[in-house]
Amino acid sequence: MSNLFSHARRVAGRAVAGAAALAIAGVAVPAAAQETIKVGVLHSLSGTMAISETTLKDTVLFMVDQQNAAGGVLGKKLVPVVVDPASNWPLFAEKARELLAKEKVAVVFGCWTSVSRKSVLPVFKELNGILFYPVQYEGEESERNVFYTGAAPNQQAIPAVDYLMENEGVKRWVLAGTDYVYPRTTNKILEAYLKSKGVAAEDIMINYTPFGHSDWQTIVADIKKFGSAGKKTAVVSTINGDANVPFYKELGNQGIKATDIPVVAFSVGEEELAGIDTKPLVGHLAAWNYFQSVDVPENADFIKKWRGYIKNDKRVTNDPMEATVIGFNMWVKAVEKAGTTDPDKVIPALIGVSVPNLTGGFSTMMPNHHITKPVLIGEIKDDGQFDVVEKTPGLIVAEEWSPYLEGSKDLIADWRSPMNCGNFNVKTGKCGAQ
Amino acid sequence: MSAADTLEPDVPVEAIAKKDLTEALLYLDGVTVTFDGFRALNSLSFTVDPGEMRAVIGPNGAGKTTMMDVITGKTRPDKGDVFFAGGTTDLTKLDETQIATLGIGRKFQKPTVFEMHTVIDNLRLALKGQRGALANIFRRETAAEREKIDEIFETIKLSGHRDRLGGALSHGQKQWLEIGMLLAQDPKLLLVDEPVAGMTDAETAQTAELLREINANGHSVVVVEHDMTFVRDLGVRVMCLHEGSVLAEGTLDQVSANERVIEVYLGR
Amino acid sequence: MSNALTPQPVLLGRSGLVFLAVVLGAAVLVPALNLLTSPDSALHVPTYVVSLLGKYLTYALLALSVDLIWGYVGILSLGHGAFFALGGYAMGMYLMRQIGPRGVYGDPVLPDFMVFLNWKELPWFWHGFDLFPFAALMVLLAPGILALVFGWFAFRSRVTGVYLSIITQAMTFALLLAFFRNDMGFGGNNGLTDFKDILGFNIQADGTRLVLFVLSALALALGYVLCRFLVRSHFGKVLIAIRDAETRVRFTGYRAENYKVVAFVVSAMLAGIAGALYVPQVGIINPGEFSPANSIEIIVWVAVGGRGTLVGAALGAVLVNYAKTYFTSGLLAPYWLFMLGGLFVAVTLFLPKGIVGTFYDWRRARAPAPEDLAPDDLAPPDKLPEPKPAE
Amino acid sequence: MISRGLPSRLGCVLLLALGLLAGAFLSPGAVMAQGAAPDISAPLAQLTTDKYDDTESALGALAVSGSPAAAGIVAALADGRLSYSPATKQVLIKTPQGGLVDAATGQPVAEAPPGVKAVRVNNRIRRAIEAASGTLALVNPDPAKRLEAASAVMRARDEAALPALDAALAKETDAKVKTALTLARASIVIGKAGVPEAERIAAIETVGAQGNQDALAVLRSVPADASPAVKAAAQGAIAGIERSLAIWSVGQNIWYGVSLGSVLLLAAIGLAITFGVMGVINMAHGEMVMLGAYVTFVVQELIRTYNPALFDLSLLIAIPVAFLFTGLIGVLIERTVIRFLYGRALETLLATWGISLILQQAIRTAFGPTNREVGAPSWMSGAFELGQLSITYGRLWIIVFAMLVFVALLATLRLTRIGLEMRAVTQNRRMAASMGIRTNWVDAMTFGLGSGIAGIAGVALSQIDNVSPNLGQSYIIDSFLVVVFGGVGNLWGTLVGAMSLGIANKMLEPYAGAVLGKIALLVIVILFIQKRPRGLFALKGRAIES
Repeated sequence: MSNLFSHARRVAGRAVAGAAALAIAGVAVPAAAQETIKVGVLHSLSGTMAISETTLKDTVLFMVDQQNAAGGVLGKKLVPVVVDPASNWPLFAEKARELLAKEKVAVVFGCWTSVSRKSVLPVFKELNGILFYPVQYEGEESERNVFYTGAAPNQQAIPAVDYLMENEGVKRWVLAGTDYVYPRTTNKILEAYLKSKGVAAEDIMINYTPFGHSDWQTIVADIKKFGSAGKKTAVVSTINGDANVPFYKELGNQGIKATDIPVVAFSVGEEELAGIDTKPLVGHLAAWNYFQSVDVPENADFIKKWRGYIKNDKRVTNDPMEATVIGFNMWVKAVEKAGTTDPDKVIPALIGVSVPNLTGGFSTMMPNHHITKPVLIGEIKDDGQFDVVEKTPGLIVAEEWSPYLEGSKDLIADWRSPMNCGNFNVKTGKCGAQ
Repeated sequence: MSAADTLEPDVPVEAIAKKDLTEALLYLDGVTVTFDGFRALNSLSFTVDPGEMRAVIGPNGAGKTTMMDVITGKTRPDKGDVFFAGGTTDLTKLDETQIATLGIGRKFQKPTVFEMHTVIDNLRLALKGQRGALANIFRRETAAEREKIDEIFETIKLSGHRDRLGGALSHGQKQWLEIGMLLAQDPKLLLVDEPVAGMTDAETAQTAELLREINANGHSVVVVEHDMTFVRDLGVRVMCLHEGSVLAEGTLDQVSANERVIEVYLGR
Repeated sequence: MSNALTPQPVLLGRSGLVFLAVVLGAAVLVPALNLLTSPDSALHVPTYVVSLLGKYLTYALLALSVDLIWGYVGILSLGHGAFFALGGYAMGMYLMRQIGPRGVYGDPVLPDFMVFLNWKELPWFWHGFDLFPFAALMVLLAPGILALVFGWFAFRSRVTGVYLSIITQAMTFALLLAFFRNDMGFGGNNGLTDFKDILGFNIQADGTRLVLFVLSALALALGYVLCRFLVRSHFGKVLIAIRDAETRVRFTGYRAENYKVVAFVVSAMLAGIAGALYVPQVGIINPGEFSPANSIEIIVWVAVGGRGTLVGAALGAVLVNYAKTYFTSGLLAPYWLFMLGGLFVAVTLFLPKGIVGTFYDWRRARAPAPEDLAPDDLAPPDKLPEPKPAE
Repeated sequence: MISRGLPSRLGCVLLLALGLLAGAFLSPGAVMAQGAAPDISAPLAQLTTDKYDDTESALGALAVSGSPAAAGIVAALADGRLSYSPATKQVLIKTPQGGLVDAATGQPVAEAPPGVKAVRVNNRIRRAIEAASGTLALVNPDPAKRLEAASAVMRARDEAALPALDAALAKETDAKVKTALTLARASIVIGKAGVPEAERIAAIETVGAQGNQDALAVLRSVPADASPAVKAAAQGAIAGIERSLAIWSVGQNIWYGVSLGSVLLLAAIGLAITFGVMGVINMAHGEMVMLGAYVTFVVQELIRTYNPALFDLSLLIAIPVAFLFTGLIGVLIERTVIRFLYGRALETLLATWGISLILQQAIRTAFGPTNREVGAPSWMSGAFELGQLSITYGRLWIIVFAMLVFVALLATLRLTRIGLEMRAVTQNRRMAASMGIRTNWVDAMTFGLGSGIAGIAGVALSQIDNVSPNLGQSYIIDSFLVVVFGGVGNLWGTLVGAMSLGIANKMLEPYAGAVLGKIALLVIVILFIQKRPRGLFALKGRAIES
């Protein structure tokens, strides 16, 4: 059977490769002629996550294009290998295995949801690959083979809550999220944080909804009711993906204005807003490490080149794209530093690498495999962009293990020698958290 | 709708002649069935004696098929009693499978055989015996069963078609196969719905012969049929249904001489 | 014995023997080629291909289980993925417990996802899963009992055809929502992952992968023999009779619902076994497996291969999944949904009996006595009788 | 702020109000011409620091400055027309006509200095602006504006507005506005320190009589150090409101249920034709809905490009376009695929599933995977109050629309020739054919009708959900459940099914939560089907058994 298979695969592969070579002769043939480095792209191009991940695939291709134009890496051209895990989590693992074992890529940029990352994690550990994960997430993880360029909760959620407390005088909190691990963890952290700031339990309302929840009437009415207790109320939204559009539409329809009950979201960026009429939403907030509207030359330059590459001068940019860009540049720099793409050399070389981010500063890869980031709070404008109303003065280092969670408050990660550990327990002094 | 809802406990069972109830194989009294306001059976009462063959005629919509549905448990009557085997069993409380196991076999108007099974498998499936699901996983055919099947093949004259698929048979052959399947069940009472529809004259005559033979072997038979020639061939007591109740009963000549029957059949 | 007079139908037809030879041959050949050839050899089967093939084989077993009830009883379950997922979860729970103190938080008992959500103790339904025999039992019982309860209610109430399909879909959808809930204690959306050991063997070791592959092949072979035995038995004849004329079966004195329940439970258990073998090979079980779309895809595999043929179901599962693997990589990635969609349309229009069913037709057409072939390889009629919607 | 004397405060506010009025009608130059203006250079300087705290205090200072220019500046800030030059510390107002005016001098500025930046506004500043301009608008000649201002003041509950309120109350002649002003005044009084007990209790009664959620919020703001009598009065009023709100909340849940039900009805009703009447398990039904939503998007884009004035009519225009487009696609699918599969319902499932994948990917290729924005016309935005129910226009129109579609479909099937032929063909194809009905044509039309209806459902759903390639997938299971629950082949069953599922869902949700509520509902439907295997409205009859 396998004989037959591999044969069929070879034959079909040759046919397809031939056709492809003809089709894009300009790129494929010369690239194959010299030595190359393969770069894996593991983002869903179909299924429910395509909505978010397709842009990141394009971003990686854009970066590869730029890098090749600048002479490649170590004098070799980069060749992207794109696979479609189709929003199917086991398929993520299969495709990761294919990229590492069959295609032998030097690095993989990919994943969006936590579950897809969890799914590929064992594969990267087993086959010693490098994964750059570009999305804000719940933390509680630090792995040797993964580099997290999105925000940990303390690089997004906590500064946002601080902003609302200080600037808007919010005393009462609705923590609304989609029922999965990122909102659950973030809300656990926020709940502990708010309580540590003296917020009473009855002033916190926590609500979870399923993925793709589309009928928000009851919950928005509940929020309205919760907000009528005579204290300034805000909603902290970890609502994910598709559910946001109906949620914001309902907010707008029920007349909840940002001046009454502001909503601060951690998963709503420029791409998501592109699908909504934002006029009723002006003033609602989002916390990210990047906004398209950030007015610095690096960003303007990036947007211009990106739009040129994608041939669409309206295409928006967003935070996970910036994280992808940072990750890509860090990898390039680390490879140049190590002089090889061998993961065992590149992984240690990545620590301490510092590259410009798109908000006018530098981000550095820390020993916990997370990067330093500024935190920006933006208010939604009527053109679907964000008005940056607050930016942390300095860079914030990620707390991969939250001090506000019972299980992880004693853990730290440091992938430098001699510790070399992602979950070192400072109490027991042992790696492996025991 | 459960049987308990529709069964009226107040029906004075005592009022019914004891003789009828205890001696009849099948006993229907005051059976009424309504569909969306349409009364398919209207207080239908009659009895079938053990060993009797009875023909039922009547125009379309007279309630013949509904009557069979009620007897075989497919349709629950709104009211009325249906008893079997000398009043020992209330059929309105049983479902199709229980009634079939009691010994009432039914042939449908449209011949219904298992089209993807061979003729012999059709008979094997119908053969009286183990019906439990788990037990049938390891069931093996016995010599007695094989003999019985051979016997039925003789009766229905399909020996040459043993290994053909049921669906490959001609219309008439299917009718016979279905009768053969009834025989395999060895029922006390056979309900046969329009067995000769679509048959040639020769086949019709053969079918009449077949039914008489079955009856002679001690099975009671109720035949619903339009074909008067066939009914005459059977030479049995005839019951004419109209608008859900018995219009006339007697020999075919008596019934066909009945003015109301003539009116019903010809008057419209 | 009666067998001496007229032979009982053979247990395995010609295609069955070929099928078993291929599956068992692969069980020997693939590991041999993996271990004995050098990685540069053209014959070498890399380990990741072994895992991939192992995954296909579990899908094939799943397809077989669907074919048993769809092809032979006419029950179109749009929720069979639920049984597969339950078997997978039972195995996943065992594997989670095997992690022991090696989780990131080092809790000796609680899985990581419970630790960071501040769970203090193991929920009651997690007890016992540290023992493999118990977990193995649950692989059978969890899907089996769900199928028994669901089937018992549905078949006794004579929910058939489209109605049944829709409520099976509702069932798996309800389970999907339930398992997504973090409060259920099954890890929510992230599911169960990052497994370390199975029965003391490192789950990522090449040897373990080979053994799992061989086990999947054996399970498929045994599953095939079991299904084949069932559909050839008197029990199986009743099943087919139910598929073609359920009312007739009832009037013949069989409790059709009991037959359906038994077939449904057996099928669910087979699906559960497939799920249990699938999880260690792909390394994750997540509520996504309950999604109705997954269940519909299983139906498609069976249809492509040819329903009511068993062999076809397995073949369809492997072919469609191979196509999926192939087309989701490289240049064709953006277009693979067009191909998959086009395949379904083409198969229903041009190969209504699927690949194997069409092959049987072709062979039958060449045979001198057409009817004589029928009993050996039962292909379903062109159209299955279905209850018409009320008018 | 409170320390300021009443009379001077009143004067300031009135002046400011006049100024604002003037600013609205006269050019800034004219305002300036009135002469001797107080010095506002300090607050203007604060506006150039780019700090919210400064902006807020500048706003406060401007409001009490008595400067006639202040009003123009506040209005400009509200409209986002205020900017400053970090270099020259000059504050500039952009006039609605597009010119530039120096805020300090009122003189037109020919050319903006380099590096000019907008004065930034966030929620806090917006609230401050709202409170100030609310106070100022209390003397607006238009009663409607005054009513709006009164409620703005009530929401802001700024004690500083009290004198202005009193003054406005004294002059107010319009009864409705007067009530609103009284209420606004009472709302402020309740939370204000040092109010006599009797006055506070009277205020509590006034607010309590309101009986709504806003009143609750106000009543809960009674200061902690209030006298026991005041607290008791507040508690009593709160309890009373909560009781009445509890009753209203039942009504609210029913309304939400009907609203959800009408969405389900819209999603399912096309399926009631293709699945219920024709027996085709159309898994691509959701994609027809999705196509309808994309048609709406395209129509809106065209209108935005070529004739923005028609925007409010865009949905009305999209309805027939979506119907025809998806109907045509439906006919195409029927002619090329479905017609070969009649009588093989379960196989139509496979083919249409394939079609749905193709359609999804086609849209993804053509429009990209991200959401597309479909705007709401003005008549679908906002909400109104009915008793304590807040009814949003969007939902209301969707309910009305669903009912209209239902009635139109019912009428089509009952009253038109094609409807008669459809019923004839589905009941007895051969008989219909022998009577000269072109069954092929009727099949195509029926499928087209079902698809077209799905398309116009998409027009409505584009208003409340994502317009993305995945839109259809989220409705397909619910749609099938509705049709099966209601009874296949019965439009009334679909109506009742959709409404009962919608209402049951919304009644369960407050107790069980969104997820468990949905699970409970699925289980209920599964159990219900056991009880009635043919759905709610199955026709009884002598089933013709074969």
